[in-house]
Amino acid sequence: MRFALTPEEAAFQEEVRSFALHYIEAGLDTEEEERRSGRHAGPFSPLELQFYKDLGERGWNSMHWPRAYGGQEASAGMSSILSFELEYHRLPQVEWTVSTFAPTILKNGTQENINLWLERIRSGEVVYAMGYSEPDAGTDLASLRTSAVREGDSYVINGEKIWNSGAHHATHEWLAVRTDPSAPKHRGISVIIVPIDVPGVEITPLWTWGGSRTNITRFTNVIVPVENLIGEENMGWSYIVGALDYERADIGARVIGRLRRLLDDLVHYCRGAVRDGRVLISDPAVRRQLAELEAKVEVVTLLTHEVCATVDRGETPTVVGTMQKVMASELRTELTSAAFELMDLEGQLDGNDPLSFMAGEFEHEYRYAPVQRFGGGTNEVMRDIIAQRGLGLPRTAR
Amino acid sequence: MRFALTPEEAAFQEEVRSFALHYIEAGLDTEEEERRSGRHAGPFSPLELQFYKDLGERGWNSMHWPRAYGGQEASAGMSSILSFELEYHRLPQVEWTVSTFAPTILKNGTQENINLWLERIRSGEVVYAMGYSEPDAGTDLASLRTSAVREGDSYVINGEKIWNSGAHHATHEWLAVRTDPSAPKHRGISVIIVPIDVPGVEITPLWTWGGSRTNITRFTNVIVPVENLIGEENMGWSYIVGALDYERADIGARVIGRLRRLLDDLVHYCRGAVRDGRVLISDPAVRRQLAELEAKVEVVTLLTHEVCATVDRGETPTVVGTMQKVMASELRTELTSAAFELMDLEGQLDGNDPLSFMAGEFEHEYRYAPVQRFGGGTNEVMRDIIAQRGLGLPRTAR
Amino acid sequence: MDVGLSPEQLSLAEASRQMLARQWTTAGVRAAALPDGPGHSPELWKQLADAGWLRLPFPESAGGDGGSLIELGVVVREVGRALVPTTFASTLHAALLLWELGSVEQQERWLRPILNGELLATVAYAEAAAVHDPAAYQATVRRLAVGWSLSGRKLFVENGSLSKLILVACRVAPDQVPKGLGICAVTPDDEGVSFSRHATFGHDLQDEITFAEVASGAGSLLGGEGADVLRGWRHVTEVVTVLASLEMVGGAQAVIDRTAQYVTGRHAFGKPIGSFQAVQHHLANAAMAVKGADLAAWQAAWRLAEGLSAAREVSIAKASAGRAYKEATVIAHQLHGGMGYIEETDLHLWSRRAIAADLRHGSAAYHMQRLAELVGAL
Amino acid sequence: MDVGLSPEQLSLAEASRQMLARQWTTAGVRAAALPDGPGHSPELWKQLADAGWLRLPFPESAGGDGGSLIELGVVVREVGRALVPTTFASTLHAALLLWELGSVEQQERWLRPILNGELLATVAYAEAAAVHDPAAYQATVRRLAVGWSLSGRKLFVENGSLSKLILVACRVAPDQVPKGLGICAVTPDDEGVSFSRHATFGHDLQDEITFAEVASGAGSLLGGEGADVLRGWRHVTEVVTVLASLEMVGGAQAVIDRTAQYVTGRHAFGKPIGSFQAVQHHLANAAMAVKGADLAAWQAAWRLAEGLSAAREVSIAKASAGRAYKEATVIAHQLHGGMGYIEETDLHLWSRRAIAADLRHGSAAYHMQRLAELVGAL
Repeated sequence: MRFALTPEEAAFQEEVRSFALHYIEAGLDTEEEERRSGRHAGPFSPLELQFYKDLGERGWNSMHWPRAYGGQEASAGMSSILSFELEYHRLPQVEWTVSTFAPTILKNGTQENINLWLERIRSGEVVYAMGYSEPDAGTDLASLRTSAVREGDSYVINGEKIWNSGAHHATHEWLAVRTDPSAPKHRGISVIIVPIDVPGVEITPLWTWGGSRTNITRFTNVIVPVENLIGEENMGWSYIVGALDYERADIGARVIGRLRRLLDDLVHYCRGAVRDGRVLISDPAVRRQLAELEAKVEVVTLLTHEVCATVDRGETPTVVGTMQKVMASELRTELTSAAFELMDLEGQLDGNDPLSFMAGEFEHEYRYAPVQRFGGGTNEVMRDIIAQRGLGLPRTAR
Repeated sequence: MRFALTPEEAAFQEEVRSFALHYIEAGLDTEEEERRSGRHAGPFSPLELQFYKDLGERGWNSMHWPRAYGGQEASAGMSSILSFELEYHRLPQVEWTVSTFAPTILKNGTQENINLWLERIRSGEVVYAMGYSEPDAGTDLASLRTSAVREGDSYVINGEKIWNSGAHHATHEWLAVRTDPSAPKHRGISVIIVPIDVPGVEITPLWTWGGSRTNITRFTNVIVPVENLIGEENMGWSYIVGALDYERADIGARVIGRLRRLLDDLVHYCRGAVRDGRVLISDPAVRRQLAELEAKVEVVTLLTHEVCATVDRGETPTVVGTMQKVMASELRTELTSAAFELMDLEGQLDGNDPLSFMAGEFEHEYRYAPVQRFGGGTNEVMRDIIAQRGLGLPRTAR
Repeated sequence: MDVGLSPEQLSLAEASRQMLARQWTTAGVRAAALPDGPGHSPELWKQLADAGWLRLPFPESAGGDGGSLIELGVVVREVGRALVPTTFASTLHAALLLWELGSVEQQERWLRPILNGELLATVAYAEAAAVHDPAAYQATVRRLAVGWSLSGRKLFVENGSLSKLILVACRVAPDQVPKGLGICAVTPDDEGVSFSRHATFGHDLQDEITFAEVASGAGSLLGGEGADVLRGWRHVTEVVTVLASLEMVGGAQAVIDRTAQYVTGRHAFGKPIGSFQAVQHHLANAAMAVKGADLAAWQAAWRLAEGLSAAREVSIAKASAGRAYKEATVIAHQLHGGMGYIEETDLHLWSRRAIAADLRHGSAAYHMQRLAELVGAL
Repeated sequence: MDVGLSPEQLSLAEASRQMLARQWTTAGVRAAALPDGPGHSPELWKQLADAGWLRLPFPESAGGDGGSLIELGVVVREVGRALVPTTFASTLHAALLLWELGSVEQQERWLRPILNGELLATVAYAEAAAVHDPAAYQATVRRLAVGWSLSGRKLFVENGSLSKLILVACRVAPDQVPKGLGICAVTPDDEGVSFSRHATFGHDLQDEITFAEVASGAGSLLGGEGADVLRGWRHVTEVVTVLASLEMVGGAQAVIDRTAQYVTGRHAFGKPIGSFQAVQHHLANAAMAVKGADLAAWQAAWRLAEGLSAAREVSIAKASAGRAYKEATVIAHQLHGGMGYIEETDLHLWSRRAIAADLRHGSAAYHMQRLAELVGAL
């Protein structure tokens, strides 16, 4: 037991912090905020490109990969330090393709898959957009209907994906398709890589309340070679679910980085702001509210450490990872909602207002929070999972 | 619209308060607390008997009955004043037989039923125990299995009832039985009156965590005359559900009387108690907690007024009554739980301790609170009802 | 005791709702909303004025319709349901202040045109370091040889740059009479008045206004000789706080109604998602909160209409409404999932308003603190 | 960073749990519980002493086993799960104080027999108007020609009348040295000590004790020359607060486990009630709260074991545990319905303990206030 960083971890944290401060001085945090808030959605700036290149050169984008494939076999604990610090300092994150899809290929893919994709992912040549959700499937992801029909050495793909967020930046789709329509719904799904630029792929932007762009992507008679199948045919559901478990540590650390930063900023605000003749933090009710948030952020942080520890023991953090997801996502709404109240009328200023605190980070975060609660599995289904997998209750009656 | 008592209501409230103060001076509140806490469970004392007699002579036990049957046709608003004040002053309440079962007979019973029972109820000669719940039915009350088989001019009854609280004081059972085993579960139920003292009725005491006595009552080949059937055969479910709606106003007012009293007492405590050099109420966090409770008690009080208004408009307060039940019962746990924390170590003293505040009313109430949340329909089913009846959502998938 | 609206009031509610359903769709809400819209709809404004909504609570002698605060509340709840622009609320605030503190001349000059729908007006009070406590306002008015001179900076003035009359809460310079709080009427065209538009979460129009030695005429300060301006200010603040509560209740109910409809139609796992118990309980919780807030708001409105003290009831109403509206929108987003998160769907129009409305006239947290002081002081 | 127990610690937990499952059923809990029971079980006490549980965290030189606070915590969590009588906690509290502040002679005289299971001990601190702040204690010790004289009244002394050693936190009379807080050892047989038993919600033994000029020997005041008694007292308070948190986590987990089992077996509407989403979500919420409290408690324990500052972590741990245990029992009652409400079923044994444990060493509300002061002071 050790509720503190090891010397090695502490040294790495210091290194990441220096790295982060360097890019903050260069203004990358501002660029990133502009991008996340939706005020900017163009191609990468020179500074962004330099940042990603720098990440790659340090091996930080693939630090949890096996050494054999150019990684550092870093623990989830180490890799979560990177995610936490980048998020805390409002910098861009390691791309999902490297953090989540590549490990899935390594775990479930064929040797041919690995040869074909891995190095191109590491170099940044290949970036996948996640193609899971469909307009009519919603929470019931496994009822997806996009079809891939084998014809000779190719698959012919037809269907429509929604929430296809990276599509306008990505080179390929990491596409969940139905390859066996006659099998039970979880058993007929495969993952196939589809280049974005092949004929029949049509991307339509979709703007969210959170300010960010996502897409609807339609596939009409899209033909891809059979070698683009990941792993085995009809085994896709287990890869999808497995990837979800895998990414819990990194995503958890990111969310905690954000929550901790928001709370630190909120406390900072309350120390400085004067209302009706009184510094906010001198009000016991304000301090009490901050304390409630402090305790909750701390507890979710501890759960994130447990997720990392579970991964590093070689176990799947299904239950604790699910708990972390539920608590962190609901805390995100709670914290930002509390910020509005603490800031009173000032709380409503958005990032476009020169008087806004921290470029309107709380109001933006509040708008971003809903997707945290229903995305990646709604919190309702997550609670079903905690009860069934964690406590052994029977399947939900539906 | 009038969010205040009418002059007539105010006068009645004054009358009830004088009445209540008279019995408090005589010590009836102490006797009642002993009884509710389970420290005393014997037969009625002279003072208790006098109180019930007094209630009857004033017509207050049947004030909502039709004038034709000796009532005063009082509004739900008037009758709720009585319930509220009696509860606020910690006095016994009007018996359920008079407040709930008698109106059900008047509404659903035959003229023969009315002739047979009503005057005997009003005089106190007949007191029913409510025989609904069964050990294996639980929340699904309608799956009850106690059977009544017609044989000539009699019913032969077999089965077992639990939570048969009044059985050791009552003269009769108000018994829900299955008269048509082949019908869908809601359609084969009848209500039959069974004298407690006939052969085949066996009462076994059951003590609850709340301190009160309830009973398991077994019926073995119990024979009662057909005239003891209330209303029509197999229509019992609608009478049971209807009675539930009917009693919402009175029960609601009782619960509010108790909640208001508890909160007033808690505020009183916080004004007097000193801890670590400080009067409790001088602590802003204490005041804030009391304010949260104040707002909640107020809102539930308003809902109770709406229940009365709905009844007095001749409508069934299903949705608002259900909301009132859910909110009031959960507030009961919340308020008493807050009281423990505010009182610190003193909070744990029970009514047997001479140092306890108000004879341990908070700790006793905390123990009594669970049955409020699951009794009379669990709050989970209640929320289903609000969603389905109030918002038009489809039936719950089970 | 009678907590319900009368049949006439219920009819007024129904008629108002139907009128807004015809005249004010979410397309209108979007068109009026900032940053691209004007924050106002002259066409809708005319409809509301013609329907007499602004006149409702004022006596006929002042050009009003002689109704009560309850009738006004009935209409305001529908205003909240339909997301009518905040010009209605800000103009009403000014009108109520004029009625409470204005002289006959001031009422003739400003109140009458407001009630006829000819004048948009607003009230400026919040500053960078003072929101709720008039004693903390720094903006100051000084007596000139003729009239007054106003200097200071006000923030979050609702529809400031749209309004032709701005009532500014300020301090009367300490050496001058009347003492204490002053309410000074200025127009946007007066010299020394400059505007800077805020960018707000509610996408409503709010301005920062700087007053640089703004000269206003002799009759520009509200309140005659010996008027208790602070008391009048507080009373009107209570009234608009209750109206804000009713507006929020209307909005929250709209969110619940839309969401109930959505979950009944949307299917997952082969069933309407509205049949899942977790979904039902979410909505039941929201419905309970809104029902409670509705009753609390009517109680406060009734007490104010009857001239009774209502500090406690107003704070319970506003805190309950603020929480209920936020809770309803948060739950609605959860149940709509992605289908409430796309910009082109409408749910977030209410979600934005819920936050803005909670912050107007004191958030739930502020009012709970106020209630705490009352509980402590009893 | 490694938030988990070691394999050895996990084995210790498992072994402790199994031993208690054999030795300490709910029949034992009922038999020991007040008002009819003695509040203690000598048989169980012997088992625990033989297993070395009291010796765990103390160095071998003092008669201990040389383990750490973590191993002690592992055992205490099982103590909480099985509802072991509070004599374990109160004796441990006294032992930790003796270790922290006792002289070698005092440790030989009192600590060693405690560790061998030969002496029940307790600590008296709370008074009618003072609980958490030692500066507010009124009980006072004065120097006599030989030894000390103690006067005052203490409430809520856990197992006071069962213990053969009572360590009393009091003020040293102002004109005497050492100044400030004193910890005075008395025995129940000393002249002037009188007991009055409380009737408590937890059905545990707590006494009101009056000390009327109780004379104790020269060596009865803990802490040698120049010892920082207040600092030592506070440190031990933090340690026992964390142990109380772990005890609560164990109890809460037992409640969740029982309830999960119950709802899986109980049927309604033709299905196990554990298949209803509302039931699943209730239990999931309780499980999350308990998991969080568990981690928070271990973090605080680890920091104390490492000699690091832990005020913040201790308060987060105790507040989280207090809320989680209460939440678990409230939810459990809801899901058990009548079957958890009958006196002869066992659930309420934990429900009683949950409240008692929340109040011991500061309720969740108290610790959240403490955290608020820390957040404000940073």
